[in-house]
Amino acid sequence: ACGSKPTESGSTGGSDNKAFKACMVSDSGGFDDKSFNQTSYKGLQDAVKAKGLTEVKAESKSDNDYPTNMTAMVNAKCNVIISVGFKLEDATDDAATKNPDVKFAIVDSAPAKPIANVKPLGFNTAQSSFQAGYLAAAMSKSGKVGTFGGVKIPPVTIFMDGFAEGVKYYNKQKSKNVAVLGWDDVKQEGLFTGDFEDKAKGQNNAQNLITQGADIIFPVAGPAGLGGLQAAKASNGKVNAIWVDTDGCESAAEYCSVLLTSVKKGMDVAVQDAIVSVVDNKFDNSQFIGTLENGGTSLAPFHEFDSKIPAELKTELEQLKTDIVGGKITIESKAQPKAS
Amino acid sequence: MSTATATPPVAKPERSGLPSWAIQGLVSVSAIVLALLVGAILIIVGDDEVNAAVKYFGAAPMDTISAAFSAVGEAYQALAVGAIGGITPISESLTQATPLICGGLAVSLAFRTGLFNIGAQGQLIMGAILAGYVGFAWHLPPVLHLIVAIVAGLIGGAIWGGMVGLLKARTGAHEVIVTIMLNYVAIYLLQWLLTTSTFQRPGRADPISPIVDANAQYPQFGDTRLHVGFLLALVAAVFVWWLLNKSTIGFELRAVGANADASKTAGMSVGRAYVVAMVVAGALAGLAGTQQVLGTDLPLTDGVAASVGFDAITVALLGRGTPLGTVLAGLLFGALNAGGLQMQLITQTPLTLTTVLQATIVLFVAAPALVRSIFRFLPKDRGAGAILAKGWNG
Amino acid sequence: MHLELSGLTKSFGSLVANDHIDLVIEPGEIHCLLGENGAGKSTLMNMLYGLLQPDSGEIVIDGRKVTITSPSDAIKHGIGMVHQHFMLVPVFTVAENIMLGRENTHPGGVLDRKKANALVSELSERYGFEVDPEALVEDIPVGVQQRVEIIKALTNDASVLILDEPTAVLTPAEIDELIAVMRQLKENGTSIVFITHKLKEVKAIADKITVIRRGKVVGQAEPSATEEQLAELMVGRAVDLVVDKEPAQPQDAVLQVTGLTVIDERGFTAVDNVDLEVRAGEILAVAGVQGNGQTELAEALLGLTPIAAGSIKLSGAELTGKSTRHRLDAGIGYVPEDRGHDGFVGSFTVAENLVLDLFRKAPFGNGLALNTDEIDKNAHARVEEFDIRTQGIDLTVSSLSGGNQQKVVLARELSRPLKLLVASQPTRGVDVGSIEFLHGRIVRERDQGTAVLIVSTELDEIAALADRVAVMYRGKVVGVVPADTPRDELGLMMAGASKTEAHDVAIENPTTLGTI
Amino acid sequence: MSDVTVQDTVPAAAPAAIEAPADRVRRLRVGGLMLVFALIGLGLAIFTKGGEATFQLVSGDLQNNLLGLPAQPVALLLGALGVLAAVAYVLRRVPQKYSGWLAIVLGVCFIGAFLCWAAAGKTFPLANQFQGTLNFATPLILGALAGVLCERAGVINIAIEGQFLVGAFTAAVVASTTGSAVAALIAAAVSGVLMALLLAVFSIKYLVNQVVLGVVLVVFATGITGFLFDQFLQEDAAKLNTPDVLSAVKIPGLGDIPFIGPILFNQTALVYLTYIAVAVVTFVLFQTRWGLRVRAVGEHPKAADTVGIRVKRVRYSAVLWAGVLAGLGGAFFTVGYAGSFTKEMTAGNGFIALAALIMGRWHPIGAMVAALFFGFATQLQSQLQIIQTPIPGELLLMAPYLATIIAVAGLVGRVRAPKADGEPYVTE
Ligand SMILES: Nc1ncnc2c1ncn2[C@@H]1O[C@H](COP(=O)(O)OP(=O)(O)OP(=O)(O)O)[C@@H](O)[C@H]1O
Ligand SMILES: Nc1ncnc2c1ncn2[C@@H]1O[C@H](COP(=O)(O)OP(=O)(O)OP(=O)(O)O)[C@@H](O)[C@H]1O
Ligand SMILES: [Mg+2]
Ligand SMILES: [Mg+2]
Repeated sequence: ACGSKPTESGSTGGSDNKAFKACMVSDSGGFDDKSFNQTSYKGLQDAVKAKGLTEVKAESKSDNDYPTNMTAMVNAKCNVIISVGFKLEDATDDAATKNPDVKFAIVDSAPAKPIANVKPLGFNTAQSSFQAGYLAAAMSKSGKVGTFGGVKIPPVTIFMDGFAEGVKYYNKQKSKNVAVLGWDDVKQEGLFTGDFEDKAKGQNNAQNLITQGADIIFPVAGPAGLGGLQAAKASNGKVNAIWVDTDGCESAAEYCSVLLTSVKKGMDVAVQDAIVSVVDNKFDNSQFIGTLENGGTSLAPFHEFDSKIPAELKTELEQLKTDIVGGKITIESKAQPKAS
Repeated sequence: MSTATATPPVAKPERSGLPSWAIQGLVSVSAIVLALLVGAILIIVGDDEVNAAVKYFGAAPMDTISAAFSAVGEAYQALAVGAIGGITPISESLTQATPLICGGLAVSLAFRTGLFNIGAQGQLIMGAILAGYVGFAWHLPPVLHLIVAIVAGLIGGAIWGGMVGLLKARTGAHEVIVTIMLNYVAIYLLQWLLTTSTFQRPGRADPISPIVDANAQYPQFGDTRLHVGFLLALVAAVFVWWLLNKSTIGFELRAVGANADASKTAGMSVGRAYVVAMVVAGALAGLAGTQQVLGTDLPLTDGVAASVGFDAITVALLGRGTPLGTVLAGLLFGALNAGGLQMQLITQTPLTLTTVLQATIVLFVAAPALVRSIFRFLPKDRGAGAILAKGWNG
Repeated sequence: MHLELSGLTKSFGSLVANDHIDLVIEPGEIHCLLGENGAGKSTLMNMLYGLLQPDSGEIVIDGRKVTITSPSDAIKHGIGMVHQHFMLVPVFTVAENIMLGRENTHPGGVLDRKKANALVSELSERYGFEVDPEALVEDIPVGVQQRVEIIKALTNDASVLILDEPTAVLTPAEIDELIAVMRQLKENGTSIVFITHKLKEVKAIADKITVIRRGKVVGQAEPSATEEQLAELMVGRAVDLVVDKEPAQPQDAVLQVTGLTVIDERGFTAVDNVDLEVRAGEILAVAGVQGNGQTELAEALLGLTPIAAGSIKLSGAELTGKSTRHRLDAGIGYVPEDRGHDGFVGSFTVAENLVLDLFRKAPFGNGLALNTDEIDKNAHARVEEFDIRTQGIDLTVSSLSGGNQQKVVLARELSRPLKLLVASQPTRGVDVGSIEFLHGRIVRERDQGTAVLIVSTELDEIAALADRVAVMYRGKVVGVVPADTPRDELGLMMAGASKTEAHDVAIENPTTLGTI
Repeated sequence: MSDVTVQDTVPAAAPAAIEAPADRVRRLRVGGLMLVFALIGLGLAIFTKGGEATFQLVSGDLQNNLLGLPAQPVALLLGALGVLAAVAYVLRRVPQKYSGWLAIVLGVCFIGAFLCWAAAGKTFPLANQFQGTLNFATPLILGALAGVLCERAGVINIAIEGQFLVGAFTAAVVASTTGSAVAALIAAAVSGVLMALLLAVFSIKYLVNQVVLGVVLVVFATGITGFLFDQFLQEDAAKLNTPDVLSAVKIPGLGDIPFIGPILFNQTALVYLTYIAVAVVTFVLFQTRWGLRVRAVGEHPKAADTVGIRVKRVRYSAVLWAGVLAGLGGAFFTVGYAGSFTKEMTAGNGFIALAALIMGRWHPIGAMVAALFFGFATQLQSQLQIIQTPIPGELLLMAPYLATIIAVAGLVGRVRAPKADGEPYVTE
């Protein structure tokens, strides 16, 4: 089983900017969290490929590591540093203030006061979750849909809020009475696993929602949420699910058959754009908020459900998008990123 | 009837050679070498270039071998540089070691009293909660603020640890169960607090607290991240040494740890010893919590404890339950953590490798007989061996 | 079976516990091993049984050299052993303990409990032992546990049976039974190695006596030798077997116990409405078969076991509800029955153990810090005074021999001013030389005006020390009698007979040891 | 010898009429706790809303198999019964032998009253409550049984979490590559045994402190599965990490028993294995030669040695068999239930299993009950989060852990490990 030695081949694709270092620091979830670290990292990789850059990444094991990793990145002469998650806010602001020449971007957070070389990347996923809620309500046969979260924090509850509001909107439009189990957006109370790791617990939570009648599950719990997809898969077609952050048919392909769609949080695109803007000398520190309008958040394709979703519903979803973008529909969720 | 003269017991000549501490040192170094070898295998297995070269191993075997060597060499060089290659790396190592030392002392002290403190994690979290709260919510003059915040942290940890001791003393509830459960309770409590406006940063809905006041932060050395908390950790180690070996309370704790029945017969209160030990252990873990929140993290988040409370168990055991050993083990782990970050940065070696390295080191250090059977030149040490070798029954 | 040990040597660290020991056991003989505590008797036997490996020397059975590396080898060679420390699993039943290692099973390894029970019943019948096969070992008195040990050894049909101090916990009547069993075995050709510190027993049963001192065989003796001669050979100097003791001069009552009742963990009444009084300057001995409430009585006096009813007064002050520490501070000295368990901390040094209940107060501590210099000074003084054989005060107590461990405990308790000394089995397992010394110290304590309460199952000890004897049976004091009551009479009272009943029966049925 | 001397041993004395002080303390402590719970139950009953509390008796369609109860009257009845039980316990109104039942009666009444309160005007899926309990408990039971086997033989096993992780990982990879569930389960068992071998060799041969060892093996397992996941599974998930999950098999007959049938007997092979494991471990441990020897080396290894038992060999065999169970327990997390492997997916369940084994007093049945208790509490909090009660969600998340502490401190009390647990056996 010994082949011959491959010959050196030149780098492929894109222009060559090897000297340009694009860097990223994860939060303590790590780059394999099937969630925002992973998606953001994909953005870094995309940018590196597109522009022929050099990639440097540092995973953080604990909150303790953020300043260290940020400093290491600065020392590594990074041209742009992306930090992922609100927990890196302080370390990012600090490093940015000390190194005005380096450009920074931070995912899911924003400095209290704008800093010239820090670009905040926010995502109003409530908007696409709203669509997802509407879709779920329309597709539910039992009249009940369910959601659960990992830990009750805004990056999680924003999805649940949008979802619940979408269902309510559907009820109002269609005079239906589809119920949301697992999240009360008014009381801000609902179902959580308590962590992002315990997949079996996520699955049990989903199963409990299913027992209560839910036939569409919307898990917002990272790897633990995969348990929700497993529960749907185990129902043999009775229950379907909607994934979050990424297109589940790509990131968790084994569950594609039960996924109506996914609520995409376009961190990859936003990160890539932020990096490219630095490469192209077009960086600015204005806050980016991913919306339906700019494609920073969206519903993923329906994949296997494409044929099962009525054309009429698809049109309604498009209309929803137009209405949200146009301001005809306002979303209440307090977890939405505020423009700074 | 015959008689014979009584002879005193014959003393066998002592095995000549190195003193016990030198032998232990040698064994520990050998153990680290072995662990690095294991790590090297993992690095090779996981290295892309090596894997690419293996595919044509028959055609150019040297490629595989040189790729393997360079992969391992680069990784370990990065590890060493990140751990001890200059002032900044050393300060980083010491910073990482700081909470590990205090957490390790918390575990050691309980061990010596016959208690398995698996709850340093929860105690640390409670310490961090109180210290953090005092740090960002109160506004006191310099020095005083720091002291008050530290004391709050000590109290937080002491309460959480003391509860374990009290339950054990009053009801006999097994500390292993109670500490495991209290760890969960502490983290959920912290998660919940961070959703309340009292703890959240104004204007933010994220579960992150304001940064603690500058007055309440541990002063740093120069522009490194190393802070005064490290000195406190050393002071704590000296204190624990004094407490265990030179104080009447420590005498009682050790006695209860070694033989609870005899201690009771000698008039000591087993229950009180458990409570005292767990209060002090909790306070030590709480001190680690203050070091996290007032020294390195500054805002309080749900990740404040990281895995320090669990690593502390390994540190304590590697240090054989003695304060000096715990300090040394804490420094080693701190260096590995700091070096590990550097290693992933430069050679993209996953942090999980550091975890494997740490586990393997402890495994080998804890089994001197195994190390000796591999490195046959190592002399035997009579004193070494089953320290802390005790069961659940204390 | 002809057994020959030659040149057996075993060291622990720098201590040579057995130094070129030669020993020959002829078939069908009862061979007694005598020696001080720590002389190396158990070590020798443990090598023979495969529990310890000799450093050098050999074991020859019927002319063939054998190596015994584990007890299963020993069992294969027909060697059985009753160990000095019980080798019983406390949470197992008697039958389970007896079948362990040679289980009868149904197919599939399922235990045949019926067979095991039958075997136990059969053996207990054959040797006249009474044991319930279904009883948990931890629930039965030590005397019965000892029988279980003996039955265990007998089931193997051993041709050499080693008995390492089996009589330490037996009553005179039980010892009689054991002696009968030994004779029966001997007649069937079994050789027996018998270790004991009780010279009366040696004289009653031995065919041959070998004496070991400090790891070496120092001589042989004939059973006809006097106790004094045996003692001298063992210890290497003349031993006074009778304690010199002036008649007691009792003064005011120091300890007053009224209506004391203790319920044990299993809900049984261990001490049943007991009244006792001990005066300053007298020794009251509590006699009784182990397990009749003496342990609980002593523990109740020290506050180690809560009491259900009654009152305990020390010099008129009520102790009920007070902590153990308070009682120790009030002037009670305590030597617990099970020293390894309650008497010392094995992993602590000799010096530390000598201040185990004194370390808080001056000169050893100032409430906060320990004064290690004083602790060491104290240790040197006590080691000297009590002739504690140790290689240093920094050695752990667990490395001392049993007798020396006992001396550590007594040295500690006698090293402070006492009002009342409570000593349980103060010389259990201790050699005659040490007994002489320890008894002398206890009497001296009495003469200084301390009230002394001795709990002992040893009639010799009671005879040597007591000014008055209280006999306990099933938690009750069945009578308080003068010290010169004949031992057979005491033995009967220990079995529950009243004073008068015992007197009559004892005259008709003398026991072997009672008449020596 | 005369008839007087024959009876020179002490027959067990009669049980005392007076209560032992220790018993009294315990009675007051447990009784006090029971009273508190009884009063809480009664209080909840008083505040129960009118209307019906509906309980669903068979999982499936929420419209069917419903049992509607008038919430407040039933709650009041149960609450009152609970108070009665607690009072009877405190006042010693039933013989000591049966007093344990009072605690059980109270427990059932309390939970009943609580559920009436929580479910008033809503539907509580009762069958699903037990179904979920079993789901949560299955790996815990297997892990705790593994612990029982090890610790009965005198080897402390803190490494259950690590064995779980490795078992879960291996099962996922093997199931994905071979497509065979049987192969996956066998592989999980084998990987559990390999972890157990590390535990055995280092503790029995190299005399490493067993608590250290357990903790280290957990770290090791976390590191190695994490590393392999990072390096391989992550990159080739489709091939290496898409295991099929075992499907439920209904046992004919048993599966048709009303209520419990579908819960207990329509399960995956792994769950049936768990039932079998509980029975087998209990039987083997207490009725066979091997079990007797295992317990002997865990209680008093020297005694076992003196009757010719090879202590170390017995310990090795117990620890390795335990590895089989722990590995299977790990398999539950992937092929047994949740499918693909994710990093650290066992999320501390191994430590809960450890707690269950201690809480169950090192007895297979006790460990199972403790695991079920924990599973019940976890499932209950999840269901309550869904049906929405006035109890804050954060408190519910803590509830299973708090409940365990209360149970351990209040009811279980002091437990006694096998005497030689954790002590290496050394001969000279
Ligand atoms: N011999 C022992 N071995 C292990 N643990 C013990 C031992 N003795 C006591 N304990 C533990 O210590 C606890 C308290 O023991 P202690 O006897 O001091 O209780 P107490 O007298 O009620 O307490 P206090 O003296 O503080 O009032 C017991 O519940 C038990 O868990
Ligand atoms: N395992 C051991 N490690 C170290 N020293 C030991 C060990 N076993 C015995 N010794 C020492 O060896 C010597 C002989 O002990 P051994 O138990 O054989 O005495 P013995 O004659 O049986 O005494 P006793 O009459 O008190 O039972 C003692 O000094 C004892 O302290
Ligand atoms: Mg007490
Ligand atoms: Mg002996």
